[in-house]
Amino acid sequence: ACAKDSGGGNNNSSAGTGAACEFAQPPTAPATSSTSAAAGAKVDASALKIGLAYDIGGRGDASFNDSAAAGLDKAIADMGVKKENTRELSAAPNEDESAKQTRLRQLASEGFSPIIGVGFAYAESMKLVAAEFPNVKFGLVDGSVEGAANVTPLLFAEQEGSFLAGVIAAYQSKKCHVGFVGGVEIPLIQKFEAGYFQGAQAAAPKIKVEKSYITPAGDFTGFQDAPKGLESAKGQIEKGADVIYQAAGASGKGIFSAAKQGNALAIGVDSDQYNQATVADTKDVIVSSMLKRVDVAVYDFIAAVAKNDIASLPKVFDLKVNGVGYATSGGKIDAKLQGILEGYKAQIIEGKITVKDKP
Amino acid sequence: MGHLRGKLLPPALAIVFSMLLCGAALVISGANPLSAFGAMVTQVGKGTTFVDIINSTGIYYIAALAVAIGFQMNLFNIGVEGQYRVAAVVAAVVGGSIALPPGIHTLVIIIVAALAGAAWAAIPAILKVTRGVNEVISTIMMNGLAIGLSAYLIRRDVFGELRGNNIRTAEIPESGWMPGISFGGGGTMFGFIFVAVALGVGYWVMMNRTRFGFELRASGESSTAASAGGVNAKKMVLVSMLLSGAIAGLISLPELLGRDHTFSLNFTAGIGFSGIAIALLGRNHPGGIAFGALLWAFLDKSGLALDNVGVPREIVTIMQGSIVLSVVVAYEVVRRFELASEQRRVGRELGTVGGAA
Amino acid sequence: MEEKPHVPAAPRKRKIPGWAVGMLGVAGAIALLSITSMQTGFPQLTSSGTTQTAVRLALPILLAGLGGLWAERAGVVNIGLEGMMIMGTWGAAWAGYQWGPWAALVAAVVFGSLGGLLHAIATVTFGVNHIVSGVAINLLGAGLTKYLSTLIFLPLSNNPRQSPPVQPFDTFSAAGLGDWLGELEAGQRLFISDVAGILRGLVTGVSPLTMLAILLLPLSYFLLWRTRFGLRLRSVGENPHAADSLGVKVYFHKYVAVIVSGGLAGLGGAALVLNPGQLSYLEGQTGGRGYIGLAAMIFGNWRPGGLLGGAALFGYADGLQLRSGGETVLALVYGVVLLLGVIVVWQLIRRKWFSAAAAIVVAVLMYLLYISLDEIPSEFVSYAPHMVTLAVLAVASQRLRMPAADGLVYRRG
Amino acid sequence: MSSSTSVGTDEHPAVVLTGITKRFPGVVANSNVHLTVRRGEVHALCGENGAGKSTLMKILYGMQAPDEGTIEVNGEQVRFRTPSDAIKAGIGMVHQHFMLADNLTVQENVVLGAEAMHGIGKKARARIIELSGKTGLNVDPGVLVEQLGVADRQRVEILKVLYRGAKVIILDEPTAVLVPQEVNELFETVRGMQEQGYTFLFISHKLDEVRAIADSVTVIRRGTTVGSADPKTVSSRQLAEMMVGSELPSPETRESTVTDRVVLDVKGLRLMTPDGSRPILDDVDLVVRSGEVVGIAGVEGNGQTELVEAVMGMRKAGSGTITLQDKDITKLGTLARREAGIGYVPEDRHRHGLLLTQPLWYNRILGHQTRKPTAKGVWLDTDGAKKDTERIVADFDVRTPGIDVPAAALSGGNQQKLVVGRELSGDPVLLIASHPTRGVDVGAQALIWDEIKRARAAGLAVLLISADLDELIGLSDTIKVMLRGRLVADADPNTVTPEDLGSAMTGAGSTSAAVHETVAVEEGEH
Ligand SMILES: Nc1ncnc2c1ncn2[C@@H]1O[C@H](COP(=O)(O)OP(=O)(O)OP(=O)(O)O)[C@@H](O)[C@H]1O
Ligand SMILES: Nc1ncnc2c1ncn2[C@@H]1O[C@H](COP(=O)(O)OP(=O)(O)OP(=O)(O)O)[C@@H](O)[C@H]1O
Ligand SMILES: [Mg+2]
Ligand SMILES: [Mg+2]
Repeated sequence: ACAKDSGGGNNNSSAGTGAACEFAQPPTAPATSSTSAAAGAKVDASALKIGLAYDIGGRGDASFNDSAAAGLDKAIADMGVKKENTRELSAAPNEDESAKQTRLRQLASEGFSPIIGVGFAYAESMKLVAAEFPNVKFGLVDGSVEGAANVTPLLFAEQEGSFLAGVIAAYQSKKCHVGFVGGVEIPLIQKFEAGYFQGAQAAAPKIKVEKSYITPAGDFTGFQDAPKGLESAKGQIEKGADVIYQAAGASGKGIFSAAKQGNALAIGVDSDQYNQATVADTKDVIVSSMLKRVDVAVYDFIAAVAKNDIASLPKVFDLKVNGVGYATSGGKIDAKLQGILEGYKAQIIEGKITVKDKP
Repeated sequence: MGHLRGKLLPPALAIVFSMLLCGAALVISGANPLSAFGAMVTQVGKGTTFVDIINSTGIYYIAALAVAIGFQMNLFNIGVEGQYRVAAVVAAVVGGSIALPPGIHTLVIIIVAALAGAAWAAIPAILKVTRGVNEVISTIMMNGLAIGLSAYLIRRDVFGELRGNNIRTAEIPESGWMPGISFGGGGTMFGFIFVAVALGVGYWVMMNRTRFGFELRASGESSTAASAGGVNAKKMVLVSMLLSGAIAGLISLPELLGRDHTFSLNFTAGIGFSGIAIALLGRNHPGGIAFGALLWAFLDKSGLALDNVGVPREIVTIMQGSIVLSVVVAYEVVRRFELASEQRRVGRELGTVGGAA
Repeated sequence: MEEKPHVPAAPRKRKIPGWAVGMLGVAGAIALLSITSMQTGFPQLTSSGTTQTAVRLALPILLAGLGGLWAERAGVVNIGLEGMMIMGTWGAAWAGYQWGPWAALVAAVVFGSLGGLLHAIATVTFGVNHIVSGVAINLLGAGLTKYLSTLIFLPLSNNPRQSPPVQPFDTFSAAGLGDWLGELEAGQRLFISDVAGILRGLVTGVSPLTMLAILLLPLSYFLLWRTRFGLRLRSVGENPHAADSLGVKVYFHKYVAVIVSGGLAGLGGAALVLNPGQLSYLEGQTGGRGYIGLAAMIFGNWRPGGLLGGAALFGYADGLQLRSGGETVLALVYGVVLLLGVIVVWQLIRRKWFSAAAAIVVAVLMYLLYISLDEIPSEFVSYAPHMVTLAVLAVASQRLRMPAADGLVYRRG
Repeated sequence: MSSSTSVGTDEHPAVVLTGITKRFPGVVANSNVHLTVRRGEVHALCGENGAGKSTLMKILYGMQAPDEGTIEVNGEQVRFRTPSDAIKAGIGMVHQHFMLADNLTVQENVVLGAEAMHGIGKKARARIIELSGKTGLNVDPGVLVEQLGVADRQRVEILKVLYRGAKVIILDEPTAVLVPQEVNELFETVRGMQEQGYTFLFISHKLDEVRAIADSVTVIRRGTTVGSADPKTVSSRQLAEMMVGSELPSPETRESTVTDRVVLDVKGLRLMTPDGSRPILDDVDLVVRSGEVVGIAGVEGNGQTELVEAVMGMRKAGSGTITLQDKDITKLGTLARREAGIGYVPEDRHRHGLLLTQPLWYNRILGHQTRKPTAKGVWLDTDGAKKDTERIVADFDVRTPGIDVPAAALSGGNQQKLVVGRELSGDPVLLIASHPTRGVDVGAQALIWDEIKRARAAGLAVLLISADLDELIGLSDTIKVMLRGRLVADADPNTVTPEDLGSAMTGAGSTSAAVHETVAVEEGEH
């Protein structure tokens, strides 16, 4: 009696039992949502030579490097930046500080300004190189450099977006049991975890939340091991979780397929993963994605440099400036849930809820 | 003269061969190999690249020495990778938490690093000596555990502190640093490079001039003959593994003492594996290793220039792989060639008149 | 440890045949896990889900290890498995996105074999040190696939590090049997439920690749130990001079072995690409599994049955920690205490007082660890497979015997 | 020299080698060698170490290609590219060094390469058991070769050749590891097969054996055939002189130099097998005095190797004490024992004596790495080592192009001289010599014996293990017989014959007055 398994998961009846959550009283939604950050007059940035130094993976990683690339592409399209006046370099696995320094130095000495380092890994090298080139404008995604006037930090409030992901998860869960899978247990990813936990618990105080990381800090293979992501998510589904939020880079693919096989749902990260080609086969389980708008930050930074108005940039790209948010593609977030989410969002923006950035 | 030719010709042949190979790959992909190689060569003079190459050479040199000590007695220490990681984090934690006068502070950090590396190597060594556990397996496993340990030690509730999105150990105070030689815009050469050179000299002297080196080589060549000659095989396994681990412990110190002053998520991994390739490339000889390390460092650092001319940087890895392979093949080809010519020479000289040596 | 197929032991004279020892070992391991899972209250230790995970995670390791077995039985050390595996992942993805999973398998084997061929040319024809060549092939495998990906995958997937998606295999389950076993498993009865859980994991969601790999193991055993070709191949790894003196084509057999080795490692790469969670090439996806495969092979004493044990142990521990996290791994510590208890009794019977005392000390330490912790720090949980492997090696007696001429360069005459 | 006489006769010789030349780097191993072997004869090949005998045979067996010259088998000119070609032509070879895979079974070793004949399964097994009788091999074909002693290994080698149905059988020093009884058994096998039409090429350094078994003898010197002899008429001495090309020194008369100063005193030494099931050494008591050579006779595998290794500290004794010159050395390691004055000539020079790829002077340091003249404290004294190596090369007549060549480049006999020279340096008080002249030619043999005697006269105590009973009887002042881990009998070297000793060694008991049993020998399962 050997049968072919059909596409959907019939082979994994989720073990745990549970009923839908008892929800806390959600805040009421405000009348209007906040405005977009990048509004205003058309900026001309055609004079700029823009350099991007990506982290490992570079353009095309379907993750935050790609998001940064999208910001640059938009700048080329909207602000008249010339393609030939841009250069993109990316880091290699296991390279040392001096390679990063050389990369930034190369860009700086060839007259690129602004230069954007994508990823906190550039913090130390940018500190050094920025001091050597005081007239060059640097932007640093996910990191900051103390005391360097020409380095603009482009930081995000991932925890705030993740808070909303937690609320979504709680409302989507049929068993009041959700999970979080992180790629590598580093502070950056822990911010996602912290916000998610807080959000889920805010929405449903009795909710059960699983968490796991694929690898510990230092072993960055956790961001590119989809098979392990799959197993990790399956474990959570077996324990009863039915909505999984992932912050695991290229391993996320495995988490989506685990959700698909286990009749669970998933929440994507960084970009709107429902529309992402690499995970198209599992898009039906993606209820939403926590958006981290690196593209917006990069675009705004370029605009600010062009206008010579860096001070106008937000200190942190948070919910207020739409630096983080959630995606609604796929139509799984109905108007009611959207209203609830906007309510929480307003409270965070107003400061009535402060979201922790550490678990 | 023939002696020297036998030593220098093969690497030269190998480099030429690898360049041809990579050149062909570049041509196929539509790039211009000449501009690619040109960019790599001119990169040496740019910015801090030259000094970076020297610094990197020193680091690779130490790593390859650590590997070579094991190799000398047929111990395959794949664990250098884990040993230097553990040593780096322990040295950073200790260095950042003590206050001592300059010099002494640095020395203490160096000693701690060596001890930590040796301690991590001691586990597979003891398992091998007492339980006969194959060191290839145990060191592979220890490499994994080393990442776990370092991740644990830099947890915020252990010894770590948060720096933006990074996490790191407390910064080592300036008294623990090792000053380098500054070339202004050309960068700063790590002071630890001199230690690396001293290690190389020490390695040569030890291998060729001391009883310990003799026993090490004898064990590597024939463990049975060595034990009949009074060499205690177990002791040699233990000592050479500890020594290898101690030297491995120093790998990260040039960066730790000369630049980073802390252990963070930006830790440079993978040097231990490069060390294996370089030790083999240099045939476990201190001079050969220096050459291999320099070549490796040059390819690494100058390879960064390839991005600027639109050539995939992966060509560097291909070149490293093909150089390792073609160097050894070239040695073999040259050896066979010389053997054949020697045979012809003997044949001519002795003719058919018998003369067994 | 997982179920072992019927793999006979060496044609050595022993009272109990090797396969029986293997079955006993498996039964013992299941009994141990079963008691542990009851005592600690973690059914995950023997659940069908854990078993399935273990199978999926062990598969690439098993195939890489089998590759290592072929090469080393012919006397060629293959540290280049990782590189050949990487070549296999690239080949599988390249053929897989165009022509489907079976083509992926074929291409993976071909690409892996190319790595093997290079290793054979270097080590056999040119007499290069086996480790040098292996290290070089690891570099070349990584470099070449990155380079090729930039050339070929980038235009398709917009990502130089990833291929377009690959069609998966259909998986198969023994439906009726699985349901029955599922009922048994849910019953939570000592041993029966555990065995049922493990069996159910083994018959559920099996992909053709898994079946192929499981077949390859006895097939390799048969070829290497029961045919004249295998005898010749092994003789080359034991004493090439003797083989040569009897007219065995030493170089030919080494070539075949190393090429097959590369093909198997490549197949291991395909297993990663075709994993249901992955379904594409991704740079760095092998993550050192080639080395782990090598370790599993040494762990298994250069024999297929032992290799299966090593790969299963690693896959099991990895699956357990990934699925169930720190508490269950702690439960394993409890299992180790039980195991040590058995060893103590055994050593006392054999009047090995010192070993017994040592085992008692370790057992007490482990027990203290078990009761004092709620959960192992997550940083170490990830490396549970590594710790388990080390622990088993430290406890097990080391009668490892590698082929006598393994790693030695053979020159005729 | 036998010329090609076959022309015109109806029967071709079995093998004719014409003008064979083979060069190795630095040496011409064979130069213009001619050899004719008639069908059905036992043809012996004699020559010094390194004369080129093995090389010539390897050429005939297709393992090495000659640089010049031709091979004819049964009147047809052949060209062997591999041993398979030679095997097909009906030639088989038993090599000087075992060509066996230890980790494979006897059966696997035998059928390897000849699987086409009877497969690798039951049929092959039956055939092996059938042939085993011929060689006197008495083990199950499923046993791993590593579990066999040297004599059985030798039998497996012959079995391999028989299994392939070879008609011309090359035996390269087959008797070097056998005791007289075994040699006799082997010779009976050879004679029986000879009658059935087999042809043998036989190499040995034991010239008595050559005269006993051979129908004709060819002598090789420095790679060329220097002549042939009739074994019926030639004396061993004449043969030896043909081989070395000059007169041999006459043997000196024996005079006892034994003193009553005890150098080595072993008491109650016991050693168990690794699994602890049975003793390898059982209550061994042994005394060696200054100026005395104590010989241990015994069939291989009765504990001689273990005794030596226990005295050297390479194995841990289970119980008992070992005293060297009143100093208890039971707990010391090998190096400390060497420093205390023990020299050690191991039975297997390749495994235990030399670092084969290292130069000769580097080998001089081995075992002396803490002592003058090769070391000063923790430092090596390379100049001292080189100088002293030059001395050994000169004193012991080591034939080598220089002291910088790797040890592997020397022929076996010359390697042995180097080892003996090294072990006699540094004024040892005790020399443990295991088979010191195994496979060494007569010239080198005489030299090694002389050196041992000279050192003995200067007060050296010697523990001698040898399978060569003539050597044992000739050198020893006292002989002890070892059987199943025990010293079971004493023999008087002045009166005992090799045959008596041989039967005592096999436990058959001896009627000779020259052998006194010291321990009652129970009839075991041997
Ligand atoms: N493979 C080889 N490479 C180089 N030289 C060799 C090789 N084999 C033999 N020789 C040299 O050729 C010479 C003849 O060697 P061969 O083994 O034929 O001598 P032999 O007569 O068998 O000596 P013995 O009595 O010691 O066995 C020796 O000098 C030896 O060193
Ligand atoms: N120059 C060399 N290079 C490599 N191998 C060599 C060289 N010379 C000799 N050999 C090897 O070492 C062996 C030693 O030579 P040879 O045959 O003369 O002595 P043996 O047979 O080992 O010793 P014995 O005659 O004492 O039994 C040769 O058979 C050959 O395989
Ligand atoms: Mg010979
Ligand atoms: Mg010889």
